[in-house]
Amino acid sequence: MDAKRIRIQNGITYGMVIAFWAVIQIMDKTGNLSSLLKGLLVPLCMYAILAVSLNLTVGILGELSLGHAGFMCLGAFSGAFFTNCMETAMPSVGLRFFLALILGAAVAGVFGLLIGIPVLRLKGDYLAIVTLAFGEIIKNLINVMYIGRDASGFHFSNKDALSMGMDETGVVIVKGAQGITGTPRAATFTIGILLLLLTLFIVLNLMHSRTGRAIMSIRDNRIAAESIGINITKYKLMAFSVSAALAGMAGVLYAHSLSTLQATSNNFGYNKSILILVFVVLGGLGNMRGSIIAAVVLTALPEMLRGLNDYRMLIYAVVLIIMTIFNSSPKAIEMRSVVMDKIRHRKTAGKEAA
Amino acid sequence: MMSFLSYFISGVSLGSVYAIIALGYTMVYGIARMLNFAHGDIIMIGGFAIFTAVTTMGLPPLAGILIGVVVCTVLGVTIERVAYRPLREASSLAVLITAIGISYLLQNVALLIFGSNSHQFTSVVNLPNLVLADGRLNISSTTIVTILSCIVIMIALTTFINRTRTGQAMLAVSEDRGAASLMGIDVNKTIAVTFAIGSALAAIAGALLCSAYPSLTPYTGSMPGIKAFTAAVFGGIGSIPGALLGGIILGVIENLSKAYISSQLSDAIVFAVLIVVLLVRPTGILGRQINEKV
Amino acid sequence: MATSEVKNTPMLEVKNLSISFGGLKAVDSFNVVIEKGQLYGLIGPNGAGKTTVFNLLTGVYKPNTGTILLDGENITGRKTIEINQDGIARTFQNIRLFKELSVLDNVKTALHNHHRYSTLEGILRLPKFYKVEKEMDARALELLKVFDLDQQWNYKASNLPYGKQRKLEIARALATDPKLLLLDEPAAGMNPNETAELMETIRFVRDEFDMTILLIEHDMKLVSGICEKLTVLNFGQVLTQGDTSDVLNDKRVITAYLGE
Amino acid sequence: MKKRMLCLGMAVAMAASLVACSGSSSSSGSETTAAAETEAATTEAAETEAAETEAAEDGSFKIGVIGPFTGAAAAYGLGVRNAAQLAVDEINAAGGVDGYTIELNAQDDEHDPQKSVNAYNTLKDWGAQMIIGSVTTAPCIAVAAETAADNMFQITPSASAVECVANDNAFRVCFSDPDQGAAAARYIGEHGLATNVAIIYDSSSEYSTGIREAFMGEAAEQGLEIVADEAFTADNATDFTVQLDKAREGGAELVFLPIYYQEASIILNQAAARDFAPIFFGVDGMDGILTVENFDTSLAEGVMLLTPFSATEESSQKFTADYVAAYGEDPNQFSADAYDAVYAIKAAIENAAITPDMSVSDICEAMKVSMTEISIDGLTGSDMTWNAAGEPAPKAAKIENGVYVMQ
Repeated sequence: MDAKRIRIQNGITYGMVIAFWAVIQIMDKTGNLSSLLKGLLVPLCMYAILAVSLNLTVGILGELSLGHAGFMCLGAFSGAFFTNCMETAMPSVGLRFFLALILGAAVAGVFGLLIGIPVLRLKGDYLAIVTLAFGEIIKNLINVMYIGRDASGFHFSNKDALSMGMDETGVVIVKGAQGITGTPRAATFTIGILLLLLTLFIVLNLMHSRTGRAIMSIRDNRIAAESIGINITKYKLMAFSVSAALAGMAGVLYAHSLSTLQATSNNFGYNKSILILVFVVLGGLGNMRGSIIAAVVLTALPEMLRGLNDYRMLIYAVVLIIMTIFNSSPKAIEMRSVVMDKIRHRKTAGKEAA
Repeated sequence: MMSFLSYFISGVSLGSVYAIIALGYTMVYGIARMLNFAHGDIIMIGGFAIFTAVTTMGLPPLAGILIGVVVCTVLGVTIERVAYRPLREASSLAVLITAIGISYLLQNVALLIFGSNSHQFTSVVNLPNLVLADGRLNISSTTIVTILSCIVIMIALTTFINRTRTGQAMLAVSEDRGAASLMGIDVNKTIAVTFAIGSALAAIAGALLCSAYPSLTPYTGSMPGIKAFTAAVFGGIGSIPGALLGGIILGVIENLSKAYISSQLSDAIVFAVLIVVLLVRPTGILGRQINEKV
Repeated sequence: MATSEVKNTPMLEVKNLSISFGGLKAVDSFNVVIEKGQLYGLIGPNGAGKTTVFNLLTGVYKPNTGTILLDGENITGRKTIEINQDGIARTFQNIRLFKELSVLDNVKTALHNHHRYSTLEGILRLPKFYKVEKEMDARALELLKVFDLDQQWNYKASNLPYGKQRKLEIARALATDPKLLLLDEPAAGMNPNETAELMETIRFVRDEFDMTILLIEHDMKLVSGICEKLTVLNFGQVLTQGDTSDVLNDKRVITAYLGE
Repeated sequence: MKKRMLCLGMAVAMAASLVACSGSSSSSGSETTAAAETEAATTEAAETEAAETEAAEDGSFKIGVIGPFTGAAAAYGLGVRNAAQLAVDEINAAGGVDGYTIELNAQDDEHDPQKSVNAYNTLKDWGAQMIIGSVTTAPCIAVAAETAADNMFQITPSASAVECVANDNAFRVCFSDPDQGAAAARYIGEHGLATNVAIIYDSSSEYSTGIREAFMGEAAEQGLEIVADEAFTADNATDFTVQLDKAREGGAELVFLPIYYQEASIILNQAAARDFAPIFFGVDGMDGILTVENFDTSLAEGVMLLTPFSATEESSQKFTADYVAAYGEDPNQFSADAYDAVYAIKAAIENAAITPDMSVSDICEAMKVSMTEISIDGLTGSDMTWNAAGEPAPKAAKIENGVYVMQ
């Protein structure tokens, strides 16, 4: 029925992403691409993927999650671990990266499922704090995890590299707080865009399908959804783990864009989860295009503000507050619609005059 | 045994700091229905205000705390007026995001004013330690003062809410904002008062936090803030005794797991316990069970 | 108006149903038999336990004692979603629509268990997706037409006027293809014209879909107008039950409503 | 409609950000574009920019600094930024390097690897020819991969993990973690300071875990007994009473603190509050403890630490005085490292007669060789030399009467 309208809307979203890619390609070919922007491209894709995937949980399923960075962390570490482990077995970096993406997504997805089973019974702020707690636990555990490999196989420790007792052929792959270093930087902008398109494809198609309607019905009214025979647990878990898996994929992208990977509070702490939530809320709940735009603008903003030196994070905070108030305050919304009406009025008046 | 007692007491001490911060969280959540993520940073500002008064200007500690309370109260009320009130009718997520914005803002303002170097906070408590059992048990005076102030504040708050008109108005607003305003209660004013009290508590929490753990930077407030938030949820957010209980249990678990399980994983253990508690009691230890009416 | 044929198994047979909350017996030894195709009313003063009966029938609460037979099958203690699949659908006293979804999607969501394709087929947009979606659209529109909602299919559900929201809720319940339809105060908040129209619709649903309907209602005009049989509930217990006219003339019923 | 309008607004903002981000191409970074890029800068910054632009016409070296200037690690980054600026101002005032002036541009990385790469790219757009940074370890490893790819000369004042200078274009001023850990254990063993040793370290920090690991290895060689091995994380770095109690219970005569001075100052405070007084032995991160504002220096009495920098040495005293005069606070270890980094660059440039008109890659090649040939007397050591990964030897100091006494 409204398939046509949905197709147009989705088309605009895909088109926007592809156009972005094309513009960048042209800028690159004509030498107009600054190093800063070049370096920002993969992170932009990564944050867009994270925002879209979190929007699936927050906007579509309607559950507040503050643990998204935890899933990203799981994906990043399992992906980077795989790529580093398989260095000799699989010389092709591209192939290893591709398999790492699948592995990272799978690991994060499975964890999403395992964590989701107990916690999705909670609601609202309680769910938020529990997901935050899970993210912190994941970060904490990875920080004390040591994995090494020598001739006799893998060794694990939760204390330090020495206590793994490896022989002289041993190589430490995951070094606790020092994380994983030396991951090949295989992530490119084109791969990032392809993954973003894949994420959009999955999320948008999921949204506008039988499954998506079931998920949204739970968001809008759980009791009514149950009364018409929707399996609440199943669809909650499905949305949550798909969202986690996509975050894991973004994590793998992250791990392959830098030569170093550590589970610090900066990278994968609750602050990162909140940052992604900011993208989702400012972009509009359930609005995937908005999520992408918000992710891009808010990631680029602090970089654009570099000229302000010490004042840049201050200005960023002020912009964030003003944007939220402008975006959500009932009074601001009213003011905006008045202004819009006036503009429209003038337009029609102008047309009539002409 | 002595060492266990010692760990336990330092856990209670840490827990009481969490508890005082959690009281502020819980007050604001219970009445204004919002998670004030900037609460930890108001504590930090309180710490700096007291630091400036006591160390830079040489005022006595009590005067310093008073100045801290005034600064924080004004700040809290201003933030509420400028950043939260316009969003009173908006979704709770939008308010959450502005609170995060305020948190960044306060941190960066403090960074510009006070710099990034760590400031050593002079303890506002200047009493001898309590030495028991022939010196095998040494309880610092800050610990005792922290625990005592926490109890006093809780009693005072409970009395205030149950015995005064403003307190009753707060209860009414927390029950049903619409109905309260129909009853002639000024909702905006009540919420402003709530923020004033919450922020004044933050100043006191700042004084005690920095006395017990005397390093003050623009980021001092954020981690204790998040831990205290956890504590508030743990005890049942919105419940004043719950915040106290949650804070102390959290502090004790944190310190005992550091002592007996793993000092690297104590945070993970605290969070794991939180999850287990919430799975058993989905609204925290003392939280009200809310059954959705069909 | 009465059902033409007598059937052997009743559609719903409830025996000795009880539940208590914190010592208070909300529903006490509730019994009812509803024949196939019947339009049955459940009335009683506020707080008599009518909605609790609905919640027991639909598995929202588990009864302390008693059995519920739906078309001869014991459904006592099942989960809400299973009971819906067994054939009971309901509406709610305070309307519970999927507010952010379109009118059409509200109904399509309810077709969930009857028109299936897998999540993967949905994401990959395989041919089955298009085929089934088309079927769903057709079926949903058909239902919306019954309630005169087909013109507003693309409205957001929360943007419908109140009366239409009630109708949409009924349409949604019907979409799950139930044997028994429970309506919780369908006329609440409606003006007399709307109520009259609603009565027509309910009758139409019964006849067109060959439906058995149990409804809770305070509007006596509606109750006396369309219900064939009534059960009166007071303080959780059955005060009386029987043919509509007999029950409504019962002195005890009037006392229960008006007080001593 | 409202949503659409917002989308539109944000799309415009996005387009604007694209334009702003792509001010100039990397190779041909002309001065005017670079200046235009920072149009929004404060007036002060704008003035220096103008001065630099002028100087650039007769040739100047453009050096980028990367470090955390905001966030929890800001103290380290700001120390580096300030000291590097101080050194550059001195050099320029004294006639520059072979007559060429040095321009400095410092970019914030918030102690985040990804942001650090962004900062590096910003500097590349500005036309940086050499990099001082990153200040902290993980960001430094990330940036090292970029500089290696671009073949740009990099010297980190303070990032201490082995991987930071794994590539031949990267050098460092500070010690490496393993060197420091082993040196600490060796010093303790050889001087018979203690046999029962406790460690309190930050398990969430690569710096701290790296030193600890090396320390543990060497401690076994030296016959030291580790009686308590306690960790904390960045998220619970306020309460150390349990760790201290465990150290006391284990009978530790010495507590090894491979951590930064902020946490160390709390540990000293809490130890004093519970009347626990072992020898505290720190590493270079401990340096700066006396600069903590309002810190009761009597608490640090008798604390030992490994440091290449001493605020009491003559050369250091001048630096400290200048630094205080310029920035109103005491310098720390990071400042000293950064100051030396600038002078090492100066020495290497002069040694190889490098000129600013050379390409980035040529400069790097020349610097690689030149760095191994120079020897400088800096704040962090005299006769400092570098091999491919050369690192100066740590000295031990003891705090007595609130000042360092070299041992």
